[in-house]
Amino acid sequence: MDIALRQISKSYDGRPVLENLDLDVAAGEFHVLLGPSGGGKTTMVSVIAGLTKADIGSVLIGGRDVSLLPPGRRKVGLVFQDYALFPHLDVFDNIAYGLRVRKLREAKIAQKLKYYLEKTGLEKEKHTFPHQLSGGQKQRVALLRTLVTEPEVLLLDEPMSSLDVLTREQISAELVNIHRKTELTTIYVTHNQAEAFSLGDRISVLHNGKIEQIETPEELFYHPKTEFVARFVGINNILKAKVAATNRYEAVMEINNEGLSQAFMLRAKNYPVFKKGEEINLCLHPEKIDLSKKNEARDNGGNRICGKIAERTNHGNVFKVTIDIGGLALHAVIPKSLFNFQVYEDVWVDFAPDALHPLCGRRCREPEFSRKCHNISSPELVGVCRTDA
Amino acid sequence: MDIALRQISKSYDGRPVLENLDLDVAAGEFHVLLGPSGGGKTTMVSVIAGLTKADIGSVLIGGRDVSLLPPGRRKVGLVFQDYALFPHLDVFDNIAYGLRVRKLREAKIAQKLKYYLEKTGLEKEKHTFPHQLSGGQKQRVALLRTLVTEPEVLLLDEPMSSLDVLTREQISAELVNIHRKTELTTIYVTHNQAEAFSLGDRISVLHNGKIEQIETPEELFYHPKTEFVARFVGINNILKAKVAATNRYEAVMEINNEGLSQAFMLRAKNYPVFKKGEEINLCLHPEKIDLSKKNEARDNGGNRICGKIAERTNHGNVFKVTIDIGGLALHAVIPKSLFNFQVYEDVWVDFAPDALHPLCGRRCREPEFSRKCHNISSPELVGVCRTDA
Amino acid sequence: MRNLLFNLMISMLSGIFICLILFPLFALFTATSWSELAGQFKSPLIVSAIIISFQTSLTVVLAALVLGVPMAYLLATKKFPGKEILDTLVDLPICMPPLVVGLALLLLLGGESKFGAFLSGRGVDLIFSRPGIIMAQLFVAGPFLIKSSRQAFEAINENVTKASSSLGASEFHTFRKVLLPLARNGIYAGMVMTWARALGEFGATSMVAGCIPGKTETMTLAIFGYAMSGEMGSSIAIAMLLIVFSFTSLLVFKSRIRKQLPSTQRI
Amino acid sequence: MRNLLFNLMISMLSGIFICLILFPLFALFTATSWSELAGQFKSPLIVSAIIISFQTSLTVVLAALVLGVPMAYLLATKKFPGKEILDTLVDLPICMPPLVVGLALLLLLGGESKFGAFLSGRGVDLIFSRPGIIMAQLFVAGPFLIKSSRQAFEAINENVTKASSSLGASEFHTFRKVLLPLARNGIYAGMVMTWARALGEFGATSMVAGCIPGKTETMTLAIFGYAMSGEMGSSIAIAMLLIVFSFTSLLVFKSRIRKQLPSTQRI
Repeated sequence: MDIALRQISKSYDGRPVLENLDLDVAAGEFHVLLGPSGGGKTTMVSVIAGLTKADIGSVLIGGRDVSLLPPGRRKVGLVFQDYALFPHLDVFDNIAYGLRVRKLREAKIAQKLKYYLEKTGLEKEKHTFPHQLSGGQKQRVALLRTLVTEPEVLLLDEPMSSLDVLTREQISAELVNIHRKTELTTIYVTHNQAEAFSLGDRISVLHNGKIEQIETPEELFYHPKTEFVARFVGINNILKAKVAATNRYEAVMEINNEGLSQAFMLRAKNYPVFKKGEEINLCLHPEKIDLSKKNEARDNGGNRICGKIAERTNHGNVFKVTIDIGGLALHAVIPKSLFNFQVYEDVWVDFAPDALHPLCGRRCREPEFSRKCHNISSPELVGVCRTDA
Repeated sequence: MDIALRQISKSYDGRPVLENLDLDVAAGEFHVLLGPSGGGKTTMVSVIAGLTKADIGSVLIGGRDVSLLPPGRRKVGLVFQDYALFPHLDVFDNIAYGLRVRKLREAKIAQKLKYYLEKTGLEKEKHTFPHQLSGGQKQRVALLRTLVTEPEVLLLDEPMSSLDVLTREQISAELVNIHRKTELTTIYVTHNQAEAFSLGDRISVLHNGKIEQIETPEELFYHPKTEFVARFVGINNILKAKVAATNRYEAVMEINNEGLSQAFMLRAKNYPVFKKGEEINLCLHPEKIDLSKKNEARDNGGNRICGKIAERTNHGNVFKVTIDIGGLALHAVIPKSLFNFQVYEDVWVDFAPDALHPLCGRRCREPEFSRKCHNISSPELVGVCRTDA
Repeated sequence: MRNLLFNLMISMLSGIFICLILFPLFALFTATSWSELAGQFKSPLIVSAIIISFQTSLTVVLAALVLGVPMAYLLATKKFPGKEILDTLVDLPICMPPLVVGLALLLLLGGESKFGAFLSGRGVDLIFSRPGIIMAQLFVAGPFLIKSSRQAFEAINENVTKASSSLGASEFHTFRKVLLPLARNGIYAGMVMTWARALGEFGATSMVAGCIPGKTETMTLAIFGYAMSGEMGSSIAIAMLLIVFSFTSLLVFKSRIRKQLPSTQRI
Repeated sequence: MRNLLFNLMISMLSGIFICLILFPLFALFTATSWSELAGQFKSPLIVSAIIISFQTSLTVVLAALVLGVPMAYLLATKKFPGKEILDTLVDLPICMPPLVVGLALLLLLGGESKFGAFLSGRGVDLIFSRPGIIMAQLFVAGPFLIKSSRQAFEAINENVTKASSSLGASEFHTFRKVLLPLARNGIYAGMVMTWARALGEFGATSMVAGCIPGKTETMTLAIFGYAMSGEMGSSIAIAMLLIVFSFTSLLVFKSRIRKQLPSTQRI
């Protein structure tokens, strides 16, 4: 069943938590709602489940307006962040709860649960109580308790935030499996961008009660639309730029971040909407930066600026490197095998013009006709923007 | 000041939390204590700070046994996970607390705090109360409150666990800076391996009250000693092996994990301690695995086995791929640019013999003489272990 | 040294208070011999006082249960206009001197008031009768049950209630199958407190009961009566029985509270 | 439909209890006219009862503060053998019928006991005197202050205390600069409760006071005395004054409790 939110707003004590939210989740989609804590994610899920009434707006499930239905009649399954298992009931009774509410015969319930308990490996635990279970087991019981009632829509509110890394990977794989088999429309809430990228068919980024971007993980990662989204997915290089010149393929940008001792020029891909003199924010993926030794003459036809390595931290098989470009701190992620520099060494910083992504929403989408012309560097602009000072 | 723990044990209600702990932290070291929740990390820090009495064992700071000193006389600064700011005091009074206890004159305190507050950008907040501060600001106040008392040792108990990703990076950079300037011996507690790798000079892994490994981040990441450490740092390929044959450089291992339909052979680097018939666990870094199309004939002289891609999940610029090797799930991390396969496609799985790391502690350290002979594949063993079935 | 001094000071001051509690209890327990004590319980008047006390106090517990648990549920889970006022009203009896409660009931039900005259004209005499005692004790002791049950309801993780309703349960079903079982220990503790308070109630009861031996004289009234008329032996006997009850109920209450903690702190 | 029925049921049962509280109060407030009421407060005996009540109850609050806060600190922060017993002992007066407390004090301090005779031989008469009343009220009302202060101490984040000691503060310094300020609202609330309880105390006081008008007759004793002798006007006047006090203290208590919550939930 598809889910649609239309103009949902909700305030608590006059403080707006959700503002004019619109969202469409297709039937069978695994949709991730990503955002920092306190951004309104739980309220949004609660509104869909019917546990919180929106001030205005409506919720449609399968095209039917359910805004006025009580939670139990919306066919929405909800798994809570803290699992919310019934502490006085054992695993069997917890899972059977929703079926007993529906007045199923006990024989039918026993038969149904036997199948599910065996499949999830909870057979042995069926007479244990929630406080005796591990985090992963609680999670499984909470999920099963909802799934046996055969909801049409599944809402998962930060289901893995209190699990350790190892259990997290397991549960994550189980969720993917369940989704693949049942094809339940799922909304998964998280503040963890890694989870969002690995699970979501599409991701909505919720910030201060507003959805800043709805996109596939791929698009979100490489084409964030706002500064917040860029930073939240880990692109911490935000450049304040002004369009200095354009031609068909490229635009020359004057970079003028606060703290920069001297403005410098960079070449970026041109978009039809760029106007000369316009101010724009660019983001630069730390992975798209190459470093080379100052004494190596190399020209890849892209942007080349000089900087000094300010800091280097260890992250598994990569280094995160901070490079000082005349007062601007640029962050790069460099595989350990390619890093043969010293801290405080002067280096060349290289990146292609299309590594710079403008943060200006949908209007900066690459137009159809230019999709294939990456990495074409136009010689006519070269003189303008080299800053190999 | 260096810190030494000698044979520390501690139980709560008969349940051992720390067992026979020994730890040496050098003066000026940034030491990370890494482990899952409930592993005894907080208790260990508490014992060093003197807030918890160990059942047996002693704590030495700068060579002096402080086991019997009260917390205030150990010159240990402790930053709590929940910050533990004094809720009834404003920022200034919170930071001044330790100085007032030491009966410094108010004029001196004001002068000292002015310097610190300006440096940390908390000047504007000096008359606000803790509940009005953001998480990052609370963290800074808690840190400053401890630092102004000029401790000889700094203990940080999960200082960033309640901060969001963006603030975390900031605070992390500030911590590194502070440590660089003051050269304070620091013990940093965390359950987050990424933090541990980026911050630590050395890392201790604490599990069920015991230290499983103390090592530099580099060593810990590439040479875990136990299965727990391997899994905890993200190496989720653990192979149960039996030594089938050895020569000077290499050992042939028979892999026999549970669930495997048929045992198969792999070549690994030989260590002098390997005996034929010995059972051993091997771990295989997911990043050290290459995939290639089944129809491409390629031979890199290493291990090559065939498998089927079972699953692929999206993680920023890499895919995590699960490959089914006759019932054994092997995990690989493949850069997106190198991944041109379909799920359920048959592929070749390639990795070098020295990508397999034995989990048998210090005795499996590579001996001096063989340090330089990576990637040498001995032809005499080739016939034994190819399993290109 | 300073820590030692501080701890000594703290212990000393606490000790004085403990003495204040222990000395009178000691005096009470040594005032009479065990055999003399046993003999007292043969007096039919004393036995009837015990029976009346139990009848009234147990009825009070039952009434408090039926009327108080719904009130506790209302206060713990609902939002409605005037909730603040209702909340204060329910707490008022805990702060109000019981004697004043008794006086108010006397004025309401006595023959001189219109309501009292109306009732008495229809043959219903609430004053100087057991129903009057029950009303007085319910007024004074009922709020303890409400308070304890309410805290128990409030301690239940809100998401558990939400989970129940999102699984399709009606409000009544959730109340019966989730909230009542989880609040059980709190409700029991409240019942014990209410019972102990009703059993030991004196101020309100003394006003409306009229001390008719064998009819409305409860244990506390009997203690007062015997003490005032100098029959200390009887007075002490009943008092010691009351202490045994109140001490037992305190222990039950404490063990319930302790049992309750893990169950509410469980996920 | 079922939800509606359930809610109706709940509201109805709650309503009955509210009526039980409201009707007697209404009867009390309409029993006399305001002018008649004002006239009552000209009687010197009534004025003296008010003064005696205030003297004794305020002394009780002071004594409870000095003796109770250390006890609360002890119970909230320390572990020691026998803590369980101490804890039960402190709660006992809350469950014990006040009348029994009065009887016990009477037996301890009365002329017939050895301790009483010893004191009286030295010219110290605690029975039928204000010090006796104070002891009785302290016994009954003191535990409320201990309970409230203790909860306030326990609500303080343990790490805050640990932070203070790791910053070098002595236990006394931590108590004075961190624990007392943070528990302040809880201690105030306890003081108000203790005061209200002491002011309205009747059972214990009636045993040890001896009702000597102008010397030991407190407000509650006066209410009882006047009501028993049929002087309802005087009785009602004092009762209404008591209600005003207890209602005020309840409101103060509630607002303190509410204020306290954010301060302890702050990090």
